[in-house]
Amino acid sequence: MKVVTGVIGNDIHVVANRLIDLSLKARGYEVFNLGVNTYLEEFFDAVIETDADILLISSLNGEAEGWGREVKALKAEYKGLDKLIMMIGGNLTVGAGKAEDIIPKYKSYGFDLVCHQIDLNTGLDMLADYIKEKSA
Amino acid sequence: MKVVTGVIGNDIHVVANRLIDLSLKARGYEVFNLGVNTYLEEFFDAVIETDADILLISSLNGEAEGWGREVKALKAEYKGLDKLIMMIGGNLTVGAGKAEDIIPKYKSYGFDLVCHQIDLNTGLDMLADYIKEKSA
Amino acid sequence: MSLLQEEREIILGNQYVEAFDFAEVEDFVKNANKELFISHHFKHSNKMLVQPRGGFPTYKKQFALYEFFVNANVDVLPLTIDSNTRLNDYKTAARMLRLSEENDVDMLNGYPLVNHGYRTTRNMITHFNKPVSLRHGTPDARLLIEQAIASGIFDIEGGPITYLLPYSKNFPLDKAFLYWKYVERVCANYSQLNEPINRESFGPLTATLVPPAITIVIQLLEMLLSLEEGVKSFSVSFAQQGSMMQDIVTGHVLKKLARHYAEEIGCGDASIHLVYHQWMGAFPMDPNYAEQLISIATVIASMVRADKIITKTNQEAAGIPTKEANSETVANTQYSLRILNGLPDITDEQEEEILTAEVMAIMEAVFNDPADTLWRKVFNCIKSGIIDVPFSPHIINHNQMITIRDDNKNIRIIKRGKVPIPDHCFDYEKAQCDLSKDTTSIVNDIIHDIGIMQ
Amino acid sequence: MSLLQEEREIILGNQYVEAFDFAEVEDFVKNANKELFISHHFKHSNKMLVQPRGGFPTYKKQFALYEFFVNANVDVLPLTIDSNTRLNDYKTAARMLRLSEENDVDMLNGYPLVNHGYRTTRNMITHFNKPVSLRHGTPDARLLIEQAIASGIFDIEGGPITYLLPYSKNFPLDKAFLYWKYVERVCANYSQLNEPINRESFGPLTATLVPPAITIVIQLLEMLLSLEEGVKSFSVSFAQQGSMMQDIVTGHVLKKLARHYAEEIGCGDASIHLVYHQWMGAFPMDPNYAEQLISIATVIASMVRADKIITKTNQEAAGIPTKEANSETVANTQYSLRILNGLPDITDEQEEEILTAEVMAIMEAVFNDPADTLWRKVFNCIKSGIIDVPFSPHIINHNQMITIRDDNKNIRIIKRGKVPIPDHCFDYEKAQCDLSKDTTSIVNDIIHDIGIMQ
Ligand code: B12
Ligand code: B12
Repeated sequence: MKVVTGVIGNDIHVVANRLIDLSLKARGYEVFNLGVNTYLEEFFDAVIETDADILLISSLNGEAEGWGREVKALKAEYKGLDKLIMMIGGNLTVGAGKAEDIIPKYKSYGFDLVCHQIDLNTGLDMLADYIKEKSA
Repeated sequence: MKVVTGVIGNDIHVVANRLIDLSLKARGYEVFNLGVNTYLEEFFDAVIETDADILLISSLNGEAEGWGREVKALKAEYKGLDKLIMMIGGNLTVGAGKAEDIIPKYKSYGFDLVCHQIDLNTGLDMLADYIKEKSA
Repeated sequence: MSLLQEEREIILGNQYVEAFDFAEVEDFVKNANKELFISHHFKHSNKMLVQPRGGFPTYKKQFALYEFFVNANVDVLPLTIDSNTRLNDYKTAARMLRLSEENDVDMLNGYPLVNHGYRTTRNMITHFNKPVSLRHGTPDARLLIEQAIASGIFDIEGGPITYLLPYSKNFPLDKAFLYWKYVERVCANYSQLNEPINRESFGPLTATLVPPAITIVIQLLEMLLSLEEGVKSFSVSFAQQGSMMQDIVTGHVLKKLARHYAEEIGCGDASIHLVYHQWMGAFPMDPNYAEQLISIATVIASMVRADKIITKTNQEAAGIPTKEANSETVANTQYSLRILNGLPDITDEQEEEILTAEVMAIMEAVFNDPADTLWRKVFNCIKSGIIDVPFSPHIINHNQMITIRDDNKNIRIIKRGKVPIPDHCFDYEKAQCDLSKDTTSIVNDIIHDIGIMQ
Repeated sequence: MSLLQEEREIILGNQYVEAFDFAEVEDFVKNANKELFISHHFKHSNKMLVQPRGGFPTYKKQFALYEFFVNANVDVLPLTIDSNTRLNDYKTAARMLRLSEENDVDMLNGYPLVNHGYRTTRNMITHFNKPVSLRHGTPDARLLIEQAIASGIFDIEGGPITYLLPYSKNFPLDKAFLYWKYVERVCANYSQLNEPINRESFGPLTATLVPPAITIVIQLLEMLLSLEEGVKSFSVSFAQQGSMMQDIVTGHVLKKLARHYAEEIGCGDASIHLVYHQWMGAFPMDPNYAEQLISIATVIASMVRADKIITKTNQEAAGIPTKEANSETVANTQYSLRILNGLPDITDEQEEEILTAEVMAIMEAVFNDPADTLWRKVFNCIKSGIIDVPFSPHIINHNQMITIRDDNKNIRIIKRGKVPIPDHCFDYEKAQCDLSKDTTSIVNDIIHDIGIMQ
């Protein structure tokens, strides 16, 4: 399956991004990594261009919330993204925050899988389960 | 002036006692040091025997309170102790405690100077001031 | 009028800057209290200087932060600049500063020095009369540095490489070199008036599996670029790497080669200092553990004989630390330094030899680049991958070098990419690691190694 | 029946003791799970074992403490005994235990093992299935040790010197030697049934300016007194002294000479371990500082290559620590040990030579005492001041040796009293210090040196 990934906004924390790239490849995905400092349009453009099945966004510096609000509106402008699996993970709030508050919020933005401060491998296992479930 | 000193009760913390011995001597006192593990009677006996002006008691392990209550009664059994300056210092309670609670309590036991967790030199300065005041 | 002076007048003519009185500033620097100069403290103090991190938008909050730090017995105060100022967006900074002042909420993640202006800022700095270190991350710091020095800030962190490769995806590297050349010159000129202005390089880079050879090369190059413009006091730096012995060896080689190359270019009269950063990589979430990590970093800094230590807090993994947490770290670090006694003076000869050979080989490759000036040589070498910083997000960086940790947690190079690591060194590095594993295991090792302090 | 067995039956016939089933206990030890033996862990674990301190009166509270410790990933559990039991006053202990159980207040400062009895205590110990270390301070520990081993406690701290000179004013020293001889024999006998019972000496002594030579001599002598009775696993120990280098040197010399003297008396088959105590002297009041101190102690323990570390808490200066504070320290120490990587293996040859010569000279003086048995020789030497422990409150101790700290905070002997420190060593020790000062300044230095970690 094809995955577009990257780090959203003015965030230059690249370490998790590199690990995600490696781990996705190790799990057999075809990966299009846009790297750090990537804006929402760039993500959707890449999904269209590559015909990706999954969009996996990282945010480490807590700024994702500001971008999250715009996801639905922007996605609606593109066509054929109905079956796109949308996933986000990393540090999804500034300062400390609770997963039970954060997850519903991001789900309402249109994300299928929300991984606040969840370890990468756990997150990718969740993704695999989700794909299996959906195709079953 | 003559000082009787020592550590009260089953307390074997000797370090402060050694320092008190040295410091009193350095300040010109004649010192009778009974050491650690000394009971109340032994203190008063020594004061009588040596005709001491000052009784300086240490307690480090917090047990002094139990002994303190008996001071007045016991002192009354001896004669000629009216002019004795009574001082106590160290760690005057088990666990944490506030000086504002501890000082009045020990004063009511009959101590003239009460030094809870007060540094030795400060305490001995207080003693010198007290002596000066009294003789003025 | 010199070209530099012409450029300065243009830069300082910026609409967001209060009128800049060159003569008054010169006069101020000339007569400034020696206490404000970290170079003066380096000369006369025989203890490691302790410097925290921290910056707030409003004057009031920054002042309060400094009061906390002074109570905690700080040696060097930090002034961390907000990210709008770092991107030269003084307009946004002005707006956010106003909002912060009016609503008592922090709308900026640092102190917008240009908007506050040097007259105001100088009041605060001379009030505390402690050396202040400017921490930013600005590729074009020309205006910022002018204001900083005019304010009494005589310790300037950064450099064209260390403030770019870890912090930026696509700011043009060649421009960064030119903008920093201006900074060096301004610092050099002011250095003639009183004690020298100190420049400091940012050794931690990405704080993630950067091998010491790369760290040292970049430290040396930024130092040379600075000294050749006339700077007389320079701090090279690096961050805790995860192995005490590797830190000690790194410290030795860095000091030794800094001296060596400074003399090589005829700048042996400059004084060179060593700065150590408490762990800069991924922190444990548990604040108790973070506390141990910081405390151990202080022990290692002492073993390394650093001249200054830059602290972290036990809140690092959670978010931006409070002033309380920040000043607690200062007091704790000072206490630790007081009780660290009888530290042995040691090294590992073989490790020193290997590391020295690696650094000198890369330096030689840089010097052999055909370009006419040092900054162009360095530019070319970064572009061609002769200098390659693991986990740099910058598009110009090659990202071909791969490092992992050996059994003693030393960072080892297992793929050198285009970096001219000599064969015998490369063989030594690889021999320390178990490379018989499959790729997946090695990737898992790398992930593990990034998180070793967690 | 052997004389020892006769004595055992008398001791165990004590009215406060539940009926002691010798055969059952032997059987229990023979079949006990190897996990309960610290000697087994020393053999098979390649990490430093972490052991906290702690004891509560009731079974329930002790159980809860152990649960906390196990959650914090403890390696060795402590069982600290109350002071009535230490003075063989089982009657008072029984009364206080009843009061503690009825009113949910702690009326004892430790666990009254004899009153609880071995059947009850064994339930707890086998439940957790971790090695337990018995910590007391009892001159006559015969009954206590029988109960401890019957409970599954196979690590026994103490000794006739180390549990007497720091803890007592006038308990007769000769009796202590005889009582401990009994303990050694019982331990030796049980050691033949399964893994060996481990004995541990209490190296910290008064924790106040004790010079390493005195600490080491006493460690060696208690070890020899134990090995000569047939004990096969012994831990020598010492506490953080205030100078990293002095600790490292002390560790080296202690290990080296322990091996040497064990072989000398034909007990080279015994296994000998090194235990390091986090700072045991006067603590800083500030819990943050205490935290740094403890954390630095862990670094030093690692440099010393200790086999076990015994922890303190950041509440030490304030009072008896809570179970929360105690288990936090365990977790923190385990974390620190995990992140301490690439530690150099070092020593200071000259210091090692001097210290070795001092220890061997004192040991020689002990062996040259005309008495017929080792314990009598040791007794005579303490009495005559050949062994002299600074700040011991015991009347038999000479208190003529005076020590201060040099510039690197090493403890140095400036008055040797009757201790046969060789002249060249004594000259060396004095040469490290500034002795030109007047008495008052030296006294002030001593006061300062006692409080150096504050
Ligand atoms: C290393 C680091 C840096 C390096 C970055 C180098 C680089 N280019 O990557 C340097 C020193 C340059 C840096 C700079 C800055 N940093 Co920084 N940095 C860190 C630090 C210490 C570690 C980050 C890291 O690499 N972790 C290791 C990786 C592997 O872990 P991770 O990123 O958390 O990712 C894991 C999970 O989140 C997960 N994950 C991530 N994405 C996804 C996605 C999915 C779908 C899933 C399932 C999982 C997942 O997988 C990873 C592995 O488990 C953190 C603090 C910390 N965590 O200890 C601060 C931190 C992230 N930085 C911070 C800040 C503020 C900055 C600066 C703005 C500050 C400054 N004053 O310099 C700058 C500029 C940053 C910018 N413009 O974005 C803050 C963010 C504050 C917040 N969120 O509230 C932190 C938390 C530090 C702090 N306490 O202030 N930083
Ligand atoms: C060293 C030490 C020991 C050594 C003592 C060696 C010896 N024989 O002296 C050893 C290891 C043997 C030991 C044993 C014990 N100890 Co102890 N020990 C300490 C420790 C770490 C330092 C004490 C010390 O020497 N300080 C240095 C001297 C110079 O300072 P100082 O004693 O506080 O005295 C200063 C002032 O108080 C003042 N001062 C003292 N007297 C006076 C009098 C006057 C008039 C004035 C003005 C001033 C003054 O002057 C001094 C200089 O400024 C303290 C904790 C701490 N403070 O860090 C625990 C501590 C005192 N010990 C404690 C305990 C419980 C014990 C034991 C019962 C526990 C055990 N499990 O082993 C045993 C037995 C003690 C007994 N029977 O009394 C507790 C007391 C609890 C309480 N008060 O609530 C403490 C606080 C530790 C703790 N947190 O549990 N201990």
